[in-house]
Amino acid sequence: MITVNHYMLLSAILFSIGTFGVLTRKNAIVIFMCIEVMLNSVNLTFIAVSRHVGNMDGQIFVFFVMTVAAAEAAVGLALMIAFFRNSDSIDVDDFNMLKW
Amino acid sequence: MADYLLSIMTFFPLLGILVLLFLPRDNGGLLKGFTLAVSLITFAISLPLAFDNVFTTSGGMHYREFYQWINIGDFFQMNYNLGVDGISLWLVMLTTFIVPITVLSTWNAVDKNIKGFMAMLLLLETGMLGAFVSLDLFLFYIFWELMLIPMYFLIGIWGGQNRIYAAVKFFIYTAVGSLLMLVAIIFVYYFAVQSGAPMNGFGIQELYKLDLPYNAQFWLFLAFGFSFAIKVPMFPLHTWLPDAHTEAPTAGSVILAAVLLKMGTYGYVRFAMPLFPEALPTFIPFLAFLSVVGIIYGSLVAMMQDDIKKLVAYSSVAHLGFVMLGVFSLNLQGLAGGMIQMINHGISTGALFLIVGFLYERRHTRLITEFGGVATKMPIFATIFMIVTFSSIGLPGTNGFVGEFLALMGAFQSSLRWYAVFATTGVILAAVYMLWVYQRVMFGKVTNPKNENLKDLSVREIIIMLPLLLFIFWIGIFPNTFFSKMNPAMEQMLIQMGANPVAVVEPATSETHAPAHSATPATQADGHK
Amino acid sequence: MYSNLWLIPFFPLVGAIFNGLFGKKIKNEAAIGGIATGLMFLSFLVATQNLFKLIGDTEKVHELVMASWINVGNFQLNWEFLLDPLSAVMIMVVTGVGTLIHLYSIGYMHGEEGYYRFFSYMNLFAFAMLMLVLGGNALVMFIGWEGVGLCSYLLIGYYYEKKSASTAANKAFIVNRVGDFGFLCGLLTLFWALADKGVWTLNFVKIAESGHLLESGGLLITVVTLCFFLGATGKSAQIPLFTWLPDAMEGPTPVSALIHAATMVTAGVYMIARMNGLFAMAPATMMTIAIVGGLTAFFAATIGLAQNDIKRVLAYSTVSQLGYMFLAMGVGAFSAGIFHLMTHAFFKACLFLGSGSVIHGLHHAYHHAHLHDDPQDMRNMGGLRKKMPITFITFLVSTIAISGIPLFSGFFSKDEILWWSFGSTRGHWMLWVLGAAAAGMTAFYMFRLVFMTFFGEQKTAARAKDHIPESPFTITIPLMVLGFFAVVGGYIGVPKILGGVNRFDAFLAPVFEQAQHLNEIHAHGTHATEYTLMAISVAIAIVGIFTAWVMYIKNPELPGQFVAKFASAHKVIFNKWYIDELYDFLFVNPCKKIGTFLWRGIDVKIVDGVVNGCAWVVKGIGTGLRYTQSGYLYNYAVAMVIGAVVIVGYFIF
Amino acid sequence: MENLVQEAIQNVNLQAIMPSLVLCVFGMVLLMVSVFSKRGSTTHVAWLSIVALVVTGFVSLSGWNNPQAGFAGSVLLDNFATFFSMICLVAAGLTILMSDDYLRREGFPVSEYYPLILFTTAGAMWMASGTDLMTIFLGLEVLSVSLYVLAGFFRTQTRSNEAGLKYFFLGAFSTGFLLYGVALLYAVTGTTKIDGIAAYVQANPASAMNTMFIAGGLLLLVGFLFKIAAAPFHMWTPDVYQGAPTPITAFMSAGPKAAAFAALMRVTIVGLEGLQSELTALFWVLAVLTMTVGNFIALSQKDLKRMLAYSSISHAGYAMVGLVAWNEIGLSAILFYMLVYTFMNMGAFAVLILIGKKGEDNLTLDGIAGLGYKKPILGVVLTIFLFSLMGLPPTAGFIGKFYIFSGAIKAGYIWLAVLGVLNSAVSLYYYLRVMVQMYFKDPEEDFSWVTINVPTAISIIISVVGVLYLGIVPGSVIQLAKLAGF
Repeated sequence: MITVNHYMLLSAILFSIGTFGVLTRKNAIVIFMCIEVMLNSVNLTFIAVSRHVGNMDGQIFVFFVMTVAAAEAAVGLALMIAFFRNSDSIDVDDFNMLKW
Repeated sequence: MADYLLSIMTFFPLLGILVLLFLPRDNGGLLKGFTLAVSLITFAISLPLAFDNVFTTSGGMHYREFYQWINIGDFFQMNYNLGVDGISLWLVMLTTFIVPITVLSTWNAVDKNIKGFMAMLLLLETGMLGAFVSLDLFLFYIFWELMLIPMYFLIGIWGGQNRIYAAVKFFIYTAVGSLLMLVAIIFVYYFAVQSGAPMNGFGIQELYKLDLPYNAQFWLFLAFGFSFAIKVPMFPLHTWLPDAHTEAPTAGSVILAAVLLKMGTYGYVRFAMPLFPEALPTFIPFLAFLSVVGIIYGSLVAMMQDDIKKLVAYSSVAHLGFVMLGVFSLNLQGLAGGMIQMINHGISTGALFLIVGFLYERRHTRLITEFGGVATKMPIFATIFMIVTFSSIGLPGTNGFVGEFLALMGAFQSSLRWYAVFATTGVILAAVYMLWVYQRVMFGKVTNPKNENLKDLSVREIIIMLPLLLFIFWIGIFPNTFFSKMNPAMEQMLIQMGANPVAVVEPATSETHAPAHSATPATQADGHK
Repeated sequence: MYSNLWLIPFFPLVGAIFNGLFGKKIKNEAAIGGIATGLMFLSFLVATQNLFKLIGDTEKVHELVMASWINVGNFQLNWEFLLDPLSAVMIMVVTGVGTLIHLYSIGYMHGEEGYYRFFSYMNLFAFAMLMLVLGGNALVMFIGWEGVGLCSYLLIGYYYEKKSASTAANKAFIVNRVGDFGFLCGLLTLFWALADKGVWTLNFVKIAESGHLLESGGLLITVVTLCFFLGATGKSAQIPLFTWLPDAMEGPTPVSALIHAATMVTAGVYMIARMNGLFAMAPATMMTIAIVGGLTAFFAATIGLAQNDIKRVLAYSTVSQLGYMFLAMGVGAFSAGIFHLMTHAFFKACLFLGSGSVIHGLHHAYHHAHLHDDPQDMRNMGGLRKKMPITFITFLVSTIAISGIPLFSGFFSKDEILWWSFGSTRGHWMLWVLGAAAAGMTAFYMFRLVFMTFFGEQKTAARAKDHIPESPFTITIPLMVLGFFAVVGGYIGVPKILGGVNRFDAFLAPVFEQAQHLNEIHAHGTHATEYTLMAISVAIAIVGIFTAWVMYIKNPELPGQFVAKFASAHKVIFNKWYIDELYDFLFVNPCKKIGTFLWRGIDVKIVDGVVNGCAWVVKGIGTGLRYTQSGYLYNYAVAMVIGAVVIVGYFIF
Repeated sequence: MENLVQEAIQNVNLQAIMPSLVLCVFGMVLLMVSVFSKRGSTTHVAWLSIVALVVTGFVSLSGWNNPQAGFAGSVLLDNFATFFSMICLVAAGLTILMSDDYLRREGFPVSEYYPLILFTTAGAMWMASGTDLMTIFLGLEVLSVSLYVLAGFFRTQTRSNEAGLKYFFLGAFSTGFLLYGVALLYAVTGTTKIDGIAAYVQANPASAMNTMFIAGGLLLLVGFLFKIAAAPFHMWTPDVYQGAPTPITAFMSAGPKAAAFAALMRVTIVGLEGLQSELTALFWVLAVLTMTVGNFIALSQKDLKRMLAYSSISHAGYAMVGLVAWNEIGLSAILFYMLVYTFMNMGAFAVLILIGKKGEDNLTLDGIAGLGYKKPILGVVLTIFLFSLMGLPPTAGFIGKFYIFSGAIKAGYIWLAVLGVLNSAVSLYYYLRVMVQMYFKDPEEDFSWVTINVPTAISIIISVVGVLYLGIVPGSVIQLAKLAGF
């Protein structure tokens, strides 16, 4: 029997994977995808819980999250392209002009 | 006029700045003259205070001004609460008196950005006066911090070689203390609020009546005391002083020595001690010890200085040790000695800094070894320097003696007797370092060819010094002019500090030389003619 | 009735201020000197008038309150004067000798740069000294006390271009300050002790009245009086604070005569006499004073034996004589001490002025011959009696007086002191031995001085020796007047045992009697003892003179052999027992070292080091933290994750 | 079903979102205007944006003392929201005023810039008035996404790109945490409404001890702490502030930060009241850490923008002291402090904008040597802002600090106050260093490129007046803050 706890666990694992990815990957696009994984793990939680407690708030929330993620994707990719135009790289090691 | 006298006096210099800003920046004479006029008018405004006999009969606050300023119900309430009593009276007078002198002293010394300099001086005057007449802790704090800013610029812009270090050190050092005091101020306030005591904003007169538990008093006294000790400065918190003094322009040094340092001692008398009387006995031995160390240490270090200004700076540490010792003896004589010594130090050390300034203007050096035999070239200067030197040493008949003697007398009558014995050695050491430097600078033959063409004091410079000399003797010979107005306030203050203003016991018989006094301030006050 | 008392110090003050402010403009020496001397003389007249009034008065203690000075609570202090027999004697000495020395200075200081300055200081000194002796309370006295110190400083450093002069001035003032430290401590302790008993006063009369409130012989009174005595040793150049006085001879000779012989240095004696009531109550202190006085008399005399500088010999002689006065105070012979103070003022002033006259003459001669020999070195003198007859006679008379030869003033006063030191209830025979030995040595070195200076062959450089003139009359008149008093000044105090009535003693009795009576101080012993002692002391003096004659007239090579034989002893004595070096080693150098250490070591390195160290540490931490900000995205993310994990983890577990 | 829709429509109450609505409409219109404007002419858009802000300001005033709830209780336009809205509007206004000339100087006269600021502001206002985590999240994202663009606005400059990207990645990353926190809270309480959460905890006190609840609450806070730049979530701040266009840096330090504080306060004080003891301990540590990190690192900075970034971190730390106090004084003090900080910090940035050359490479400590002599008025003004940042009377900064620490001391957090003031003592050093350069060093350059333009001057004047007014007669505004607080 798959309970809500399983969903929660799954989403926690997904969230951790996303986080781990953000910390370890160097390619900006991959990092961005990791963040998407994190967001979607949250979505999973919302839906499971929503189903579990029986109200719609969680599902509505998921819509918002998805919308926002889309908007972020647009902005983020645009920023990456701008950066790529200037420095021919989307390696986060090259985002290192500003420091200290 | 009398109703708003303190406000007018305090903010008149600020008004002067507003006008000053619109004067042409290239016309140095006009700027200086205008500032002089402003400071003189401020002095004139303050003069009625000095002649008001109400201080001789009543130790309370006079010339009160009270307006609500910030009133946020149960949050906090600050008032514009001014007043002056016998304790602050002479410090106010000293301030208004010394500022015109410093303005005059800048006549040839300052040629860079005169407008800014004058504005800073006037701003400083407002800050100092405000701090002395504030009866609201919050208001006091504002003026207290306000003084830092102009002084910082005076040192930093118009100072000597190492001015930046000195200015920043001065600023941060003093600010550390005052910020801690701010915490303590806030704490006292909320404590009072919670205890349900009648309050009048941060008004100290109401806070005096507060009955704080010992534990709180202990920490609060520590915070206030620390802040004021930095300003005094007491050993070992004094190291900002030599730097600040050495680097500051003459006018800055004079004001710093004459008035700013008094903020610390005044703070003890007005705030730290009467607000936390129960903690006072715990700290007195410690503070008295530091005062005495300051006296001896300051003197010994002063002795070995090769820079005259530094020497005078360290001598300040010693002089203020006497002030503190007197104040901590918690009796009328000691307090009176401390208070008058504050004025004395303002006059004498102020004069010494002016003197160093005269030398510096002529030779652009302050190293003792550069001089020698100056007396032959500058006889008037030599005479004035001599008088000031002996005033600083505390020769009887000059102001320094009255202060030191009373401070020591107070200490001898209190539990600080043994401290006082050690403090008295300061009398010897003062003579050593002052006379030694005088000898090395003034006496002997002119060995340095650069000293051959030294000009004696100009008329302006003599005019600067004359009022100071006048008060050196006046306080030495007729100190009662000052004491008569201080006594009632000091008696009240001592009662507030939990001490009996009558130091030892009642006179045994009325036949004794001194007129009989009872302990109550009312009858004591009547005793003064 | 005595309301013009204030005029006595007032006149010299006027002179000081006048000459100080306008003297430079006047330029006329006669006017400057005349004003100063004239005002001193006026002061002398007023003093005389008051003295006679007092003699005729049955009430002997008079106070004059001028104004209030310091009023703080119970502490009420006035500007007040006190005239009693003691201060009357003192004002007579000060104004009388003072006037003469002023007169003397008119001629002596002729042509000096800063002539006006000199007279201004001298008048100021007279003012301060008169405040000292007339002061009605301890603080007014202290004004004078420090005031004379100031003037002494100014006058010793009169030739301020000379390094040795300004150094000596500093030394004088600072050593005096050490004494003043004692004075202040004593004063403050006394005030506290009396206030504790309910008497808030520093007034001398009141102190005398309330002295009985304190425990006689108790610790407190002993401490108080010892402190005062420390003050006295400073001002009166006693062991251990005597080293400044010989150096003070850097000042012009009239200064040495007035300040460092006749008046200021006796202030300590006066002060003890003034507070005799308190001192009498403290036997331990009295004993200390007597011993210190005796030792000072003795040791200073030994140093005097070997000095070659004419003024230095006199200086050590002064120290020695002051020792006598302290000896007198210590054994309770107050009036004898004051008596000696007075006679000493006459003959020592005369001696100094005489030496000044000699120096003046030699200086003149050297100047004429363009020589740079030292006009104060006795080895350059000799045979001057013919060149300067008046100087010689007055000098000789005074020398006899100081040597204690009967019929001269010094004999009466010195002998009374010696008698008391033996016979007093507070005396001891060893004190007498010290005194008598010192008397012998005094006679020796004083006559050595006379013989070396005025007798024998003239050792002055040949070119100069014919140009030594006798001094002008402004110099010789004071010499003659003082010489006269050196002879007759003793006759107002001829002891009863010699058939006199000792008017002096009787006059001063109201001041001292009570204390002596209360504390059972009196000299006892048979007349036979007294006669015997007198004879012995005279004999010792004569032996001293004779030895001097043998060594410096009869057999002039003897001193050289003597010195050669006792080279090391001579060296010690010649170098003043190395006291200066000892003090340098014990106090001056350590002070400088400590000062330097406190400054360079403690202040800069530790105290300021902590301050700067704090700043340095804060900045260091900041710089360190700064490098956490690596600029790499994933590092920032790691920080966030760690932060979140730690926060969540902490609160969950 | 019918009823539910009816109810929902009744619950809408557009008045509750009217201010942000107005602003968004204006923003879209202006976006259109800028699309059809001639390239390079931006001034009219700027002024129209100002008009938009003023109109919005008047609209949002309608909520003062007249709380408007809407959207089934997920939006509440109350005094609190209004006060924060005003702060954001002021910040946005000042930003726009100082931007026009700057954009031209830097070669990016692109008028889309202004609508973006308006959207950001709208998002900020949303955050301030949101009472549902959903609304707050939406507001946060509207704000963030616009800000990502603004931070990377100078698309040809690598520095600006880098700032935008760093902000974007870390912002999105923190959003993940925030969302996960919301999800966990939702899992425990079954609601995302703030008062719903509070009610649930009240009904089930044991749930406050629930691991998931605590974890959820804390993760939620991480998102806000990131926005207010509290340590250890502060690390983006210096880089982004340094790289972003200067007016945007100024704006970020004031408007969005204030909004984040608003949301943080609403969430913690109302929603997570059950965790009060844990949260005060947390904020205590974080406040000290934040101000210490900010101040200490600022000591060794040479670049002025970066220095002000660290300073802004430390100021966030001071403001958090109010949260620790968790009493009326402390909380209302945060409102006041945010307003004060808006004036003083934006004023300082405005001066920096004026004295910067193209590319702003001269905005370093050495670059402003002798400024006080060459440009005395700018020098004085910058000095006033710096004194206010230091917290010296008679400037607003002092009153702000006093107010904040009053709250802490009244609540008994003496040591926190002590650490706070010691921190401000440390901060004196780097602010003073600026003044040292301005006044104690001789000018090396003549600053001839500095020209005063009217809008920036207006923004500076407004800031100075604000700083002095709030410093000398702060009473009325403190009253307002008090009314706006909880």
